[in-house]
Amino acid sequence: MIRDERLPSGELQRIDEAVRGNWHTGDDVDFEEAVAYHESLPREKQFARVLETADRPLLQPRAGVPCLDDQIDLLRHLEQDGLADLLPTTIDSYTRDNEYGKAKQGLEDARESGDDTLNGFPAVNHGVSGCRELIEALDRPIEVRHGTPDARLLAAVTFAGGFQSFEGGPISYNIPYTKEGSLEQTIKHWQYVDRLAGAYTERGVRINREPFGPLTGTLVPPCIAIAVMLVEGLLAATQGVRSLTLGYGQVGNVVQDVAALRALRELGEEFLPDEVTVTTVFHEWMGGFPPDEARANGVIGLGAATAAIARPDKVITKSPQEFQGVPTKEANAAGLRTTRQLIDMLIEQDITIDGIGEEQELIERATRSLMDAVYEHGDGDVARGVVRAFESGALDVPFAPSDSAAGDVLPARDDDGRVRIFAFSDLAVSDETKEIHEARLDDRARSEDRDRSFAMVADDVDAISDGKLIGRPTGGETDAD
Amino acid sequence: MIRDERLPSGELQRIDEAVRGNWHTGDDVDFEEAVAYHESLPREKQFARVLETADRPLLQPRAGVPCLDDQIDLLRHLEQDGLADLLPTTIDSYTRDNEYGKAKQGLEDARESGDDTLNGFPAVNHGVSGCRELIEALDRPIEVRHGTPDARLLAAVTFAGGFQSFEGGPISYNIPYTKEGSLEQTIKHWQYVDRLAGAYTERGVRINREPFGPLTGTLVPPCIAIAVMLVEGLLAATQGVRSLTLGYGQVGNVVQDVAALRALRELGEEFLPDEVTVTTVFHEWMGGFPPDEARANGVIGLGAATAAIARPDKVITKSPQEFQGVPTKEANAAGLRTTRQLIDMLIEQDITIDGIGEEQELIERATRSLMDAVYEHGDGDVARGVVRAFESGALDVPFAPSDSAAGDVLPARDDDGRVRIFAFSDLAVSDETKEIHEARLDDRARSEDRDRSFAMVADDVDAISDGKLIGRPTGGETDAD
Amino acid sequence: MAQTVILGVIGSDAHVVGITILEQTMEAAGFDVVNLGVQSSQQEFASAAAEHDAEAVLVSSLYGHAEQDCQGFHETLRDAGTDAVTYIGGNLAVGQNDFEATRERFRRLGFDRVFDSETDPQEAIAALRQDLGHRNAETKERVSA
Amino acid sequence: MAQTVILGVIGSDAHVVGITILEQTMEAAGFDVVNLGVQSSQQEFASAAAEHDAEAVLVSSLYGHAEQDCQGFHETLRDAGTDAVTYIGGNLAVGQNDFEATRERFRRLGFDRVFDSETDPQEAIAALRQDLGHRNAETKERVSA
Ligand code: B12
Ligand code: B12
Repeated sequence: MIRDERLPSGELQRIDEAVRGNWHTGDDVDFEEAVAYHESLPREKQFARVLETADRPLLQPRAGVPCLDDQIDLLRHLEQDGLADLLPTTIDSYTRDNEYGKAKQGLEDARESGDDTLNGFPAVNHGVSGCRELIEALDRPIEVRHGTPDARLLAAVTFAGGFQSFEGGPISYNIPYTKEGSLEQTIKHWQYVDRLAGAYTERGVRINREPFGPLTGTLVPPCIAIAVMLVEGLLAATQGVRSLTLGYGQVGNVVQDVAALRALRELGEEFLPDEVTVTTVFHEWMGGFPPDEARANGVIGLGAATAAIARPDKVITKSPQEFQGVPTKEANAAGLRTTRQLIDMLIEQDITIDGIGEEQELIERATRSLMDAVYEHGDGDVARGVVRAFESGALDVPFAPSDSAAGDVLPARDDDGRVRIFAFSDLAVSDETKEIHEARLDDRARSEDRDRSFAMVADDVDAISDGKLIGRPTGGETDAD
Repeated sequence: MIRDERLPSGELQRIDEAVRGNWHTGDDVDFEEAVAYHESLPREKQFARVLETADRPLLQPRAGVPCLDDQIDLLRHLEQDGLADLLPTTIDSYTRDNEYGKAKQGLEDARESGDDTLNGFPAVNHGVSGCRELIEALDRPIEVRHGTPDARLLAAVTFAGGFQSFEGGPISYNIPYTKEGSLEQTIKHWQYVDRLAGAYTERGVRINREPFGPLTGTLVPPCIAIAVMLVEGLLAATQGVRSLTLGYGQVGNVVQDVAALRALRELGEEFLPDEVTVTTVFHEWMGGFPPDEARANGVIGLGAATAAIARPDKVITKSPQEFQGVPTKEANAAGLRTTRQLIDMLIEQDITIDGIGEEQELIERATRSLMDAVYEHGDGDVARGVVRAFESGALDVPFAPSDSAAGDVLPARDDDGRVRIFAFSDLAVSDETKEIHEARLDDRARSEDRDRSFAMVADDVDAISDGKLIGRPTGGETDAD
Repeated sequence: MAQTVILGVIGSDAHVVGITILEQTMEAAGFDVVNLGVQSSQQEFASAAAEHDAEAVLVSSLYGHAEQDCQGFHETLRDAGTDAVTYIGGNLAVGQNDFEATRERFRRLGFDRVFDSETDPQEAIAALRQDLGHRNAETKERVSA
Repeated sequence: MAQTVILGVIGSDAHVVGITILEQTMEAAGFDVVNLGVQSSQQEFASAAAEHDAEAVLVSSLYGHAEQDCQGFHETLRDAGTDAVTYIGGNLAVGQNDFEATRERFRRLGFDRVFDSETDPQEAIAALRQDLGHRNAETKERVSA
């Protein structure tokens, strides 16, 4: 069974060759030549350096379109009109499924019709030289953002193509993103990705890796998100990754969000080896958005305000068109500027909110329980432990579409809007933690004069898109007919 | 000289007749008939009742166009698409100058050309029946918002026309709005307006009065704004006003804004007679806006977040087009919805920020000094006192265009972004207060490595429109050439 | 007897929250729901519909590739011998499209009804009641004829 | 000798912050500024320009009535016997207008330059330097001719 051990270099090479054979653009990957290419890049394009030396939260949007020229235009717009500090390249869904043939078809259709027939940039199809053209055309560092369970070829091509940051991880890009992929298998695949990043790192090219913190984006309790971040961070560190950005998706309660980001940073520092530089990224609300740009700006505003108080190293912004579909470049830049204005107006203010310490304490305690369970399930090995913990339900993610997770844990907001756990199922947290969560949810049930039930969960899922934080039953409407 | 005494009823009648003779629509004003008309209005249009019984901050935009039909369409849009709780009718500048002839011309031009040749609704020209048509066409209560130093005819016509709320006051609609009007004269004019409101109130028609808190909208130190609110509140109460909404314009520092709103409410309760119901209104940032709708949404977002924490009774919203000119109705509604989303997401959260008590204490102390000075200057009479305090500079407003104010006080932000007083001139605050302000500004000067100077003031005036709260010197740019 | 409805997310789309809510609401409304989950193929929809003799097939798609994923969908259903009513809903096109055009495209692909992502689950239930009631009535007519 | 500039807000407009900043910046740049303040009439501008033999008259308007307020402005100046360069700036139309059209309108009213509300005071100073330098040169030519 899988172990959290560094891939031996022979093994790396063997996989490397096999993977590169999956699509013809893999042939152009040459590690030595790629290291030299990275060395030729100017300092402003060194992702890890730019991020780790920043003295304020850097802003980064999401963005990807099929054709290279369009992607250059799009990113240039976000750089110039959005003043993005860091740029993204979001990969299309076919590439995420390793369906390079379908992606090729989509790309050809896009080139002919001018329509965006793919929901992202098929980097493998564009190959090493296409990626480099992109890197060279822009002034800021660019990250690969995707959702690919088996991202080996994507990593090989994009690292050789000059990208120095790569989102995802074996859990965070499996559990929320796919139904059938086995967790053990994805960990193996990501050991390769991380080892490859480690190999570059050893040659002085620090590839930044960013586990995807928001998971399903839908009311994920902070302890679960942070535990997954720690596990993925540990797995990556084992493979030689030295620049790690741990992520967290806004839940919308300011105290809980600030507490969670602090817990993430502190536990990250504590759990990860000293030689790893840990940074944090805060994602503006990742759940369902209101179907109205004005209201969406309110959601974005709350995210920005939270970021200004919590001061993560990086913020991933949303656009006011999030609800509708992939945003226009103007809307994407607008989301950046709204966020920028709010952060810049707030960041110099000393805002100390009560109760963050207690909430952080609560989050850390539950996270430690989950981490203990992972280690126990793996007899001290975090790779084996995480697979088994997901199998047993000791670790679980709400709304997980994956067969590898029980998906039995259900979250709901308490009376203050903090995300609590409504159904624990087999989640490995202490009875004390459970009692606290239950007590808070009981408070809410009382103040709404209804029982704790799935209706609360469903109401909370819709709440923000309906204009509120907490899904309270509304006087007039009823769900019954 | 002027005294803070209730106008005798004979005097009220005498002025009333004189005022109504100023423009022919005054002839249609009949107090008894008007009281009956107000009594016929449904409960949802009773402004004071709706505001005073609300259990959450009510939202109100600003809006006024010349023609009646257009004004109805505009307000209906703000009611339906903006979900405004309270509606406004903003009056044009000619009416504010009592130039009803010019307003008539503008209105005729507007009707012919379809262009908005006036910057607001000329309510006097529309007359009692025009106002009533407006009141009847909408579902929410509507307030007259203007900026008229001599608003006697406007009040007579609009009260008879069914409006139950009237913004402004003798100081707040003089000092920021006009150059030559004498303060004594405006107080006399507003004694009439307030007495008329009082006369309706005695007949069971509670007219809500709202002194204009933001004054010049530009870095007004809270103690000054609050002192003016208390003075205007006292003057109105003397004339029989029983529903008073005291205002305050956001300065952008969350702690200071929350502290100021609390100080406003508490001092309001303390200074005003028990029979007056005091409510508060928070104005989203009233100074220069960024020339970019996305950034403007950030400014609006910060205002909304502050409102959710401070919980005033009412919030006056801005639109993302504030910089450019009078907003389209869509942009106006968008500002409402962005604000609504943010407030509704935050309002149920328990957010207690450190240091609000101390800041409130500081504001209250300075406000009390100013009020003491007013009473002293008037030998116990607030009307006389305020005129003389402005004459001597004991009371002053920064950037006041009026000859009645010294306009020598200059504000600047401290290192945390709170508005402090940079030049006190003759402002009647204690040495202790001065030392605190100076010390805070010295901290900022030190951290910017420059002297306290007018450059700081100028930089702060532009800061928010340039994307920051504090006007720090920027490395690259210099003001010298 | 409760009416059986097949529900799933087509293609390689993994957005599961919408169908989770739909499943719960439809079950509460008395339907038998067979939830195929995310990333379901055309064949899986067709087999399930045939196997359960389903009266409706509800396809969800959020990620923007619905049109490609649904090419030939109704043939696949027909080949499996099912003539269930078909609905599709979610975020059906990449980008900021005009929904009416999108609706038209999916109608032409053979879907009986097309829903946008603002759809309340209750609307889908109301539509099902109408469409399935109608089919039952038709069946009865045919029987009595 | 420092060049004299008349500055003020026209009509019944009371927006004072812009001219306060303009005044300070122009004085720092070495101009003699006569600030008429807000709510200044055409006649006040004209008299001040004549009295101070001003080389430029800078009109500010924020509140949206500039066009009405400036009808006949240049005649009033001429009648007072001044041929100063005239600038106008601020928020020159009610509502969300296209600035190019607005600029054209005020050019036609006779203003030498028209500035929008995004104008940095330094731009106005640069323009003054150019225009007044030029006029001085012209004057010299006329004298030497
Ligand atoms: C949460 C979320 C995610 C989560 C999903 C977690 C999970 N496994 O479920 C994560 C972060 C993993 C994710 C990933 C991706 N996402 Co996503 N995601 C969202 C988001 C924010 C909310 C979706 C949601 O859960 N809504 C709440 C539920 C209750 O509503 P719903 O899904 O709309 O369903 C309701 C209705 O639509 C309707 N309905 C739905 N289906 C059907 C079917 C029928 C028959 C009927 C009658 C009704 C109906 O009823 C449902 C219940 O009320 C949306 C944007 C938004 N809407 O705000 C983007 C969005 C759907 N995602 C998008 C994209 C592109 C992706 C990615 C491809 C790439 C990316 N940007 O990361 C990947 C795809 C991965 C994959 N293989 O599928 C795009 C789709 C673009 C488009 N169509 O043009 C969106 C619109 C975001 C955007 N603006 O770019 N996403
Ligand atoms: C603060 C403010 C107020 C304060 C003014 C206090 C005072 N006495 O100064 C108060 C609250 C009292 C007020 C009142 C009104 N206001 Co006002 N106000 C503003 C606001 C928010 C900022 C203006 C400001 O001070 N900016 C900061 C300074 C530094 O910039 P500036 O004034 O633009 O000046 C710079 C440039 O424009 C340029 N410039 C200006 N003039 C000139 C001239 C020349 C020759 C040159 C070269 C350059 C130049 O250089 C300046 C320095 O950098 C603006 C909207 C905005 N811009 O964000 C609205 C705005 C100007 N106001 C507006 C209106 C309508 C009014 C009112 C009529 C009604 C109302 N809505 O309340 C009244 C008018 C009262 C009156 N009689 O004048 C509208 C004008 C609409 C239009 N033109 O289409 C605006 C645009 C708001 C809006 N979107 O509706 N206002």
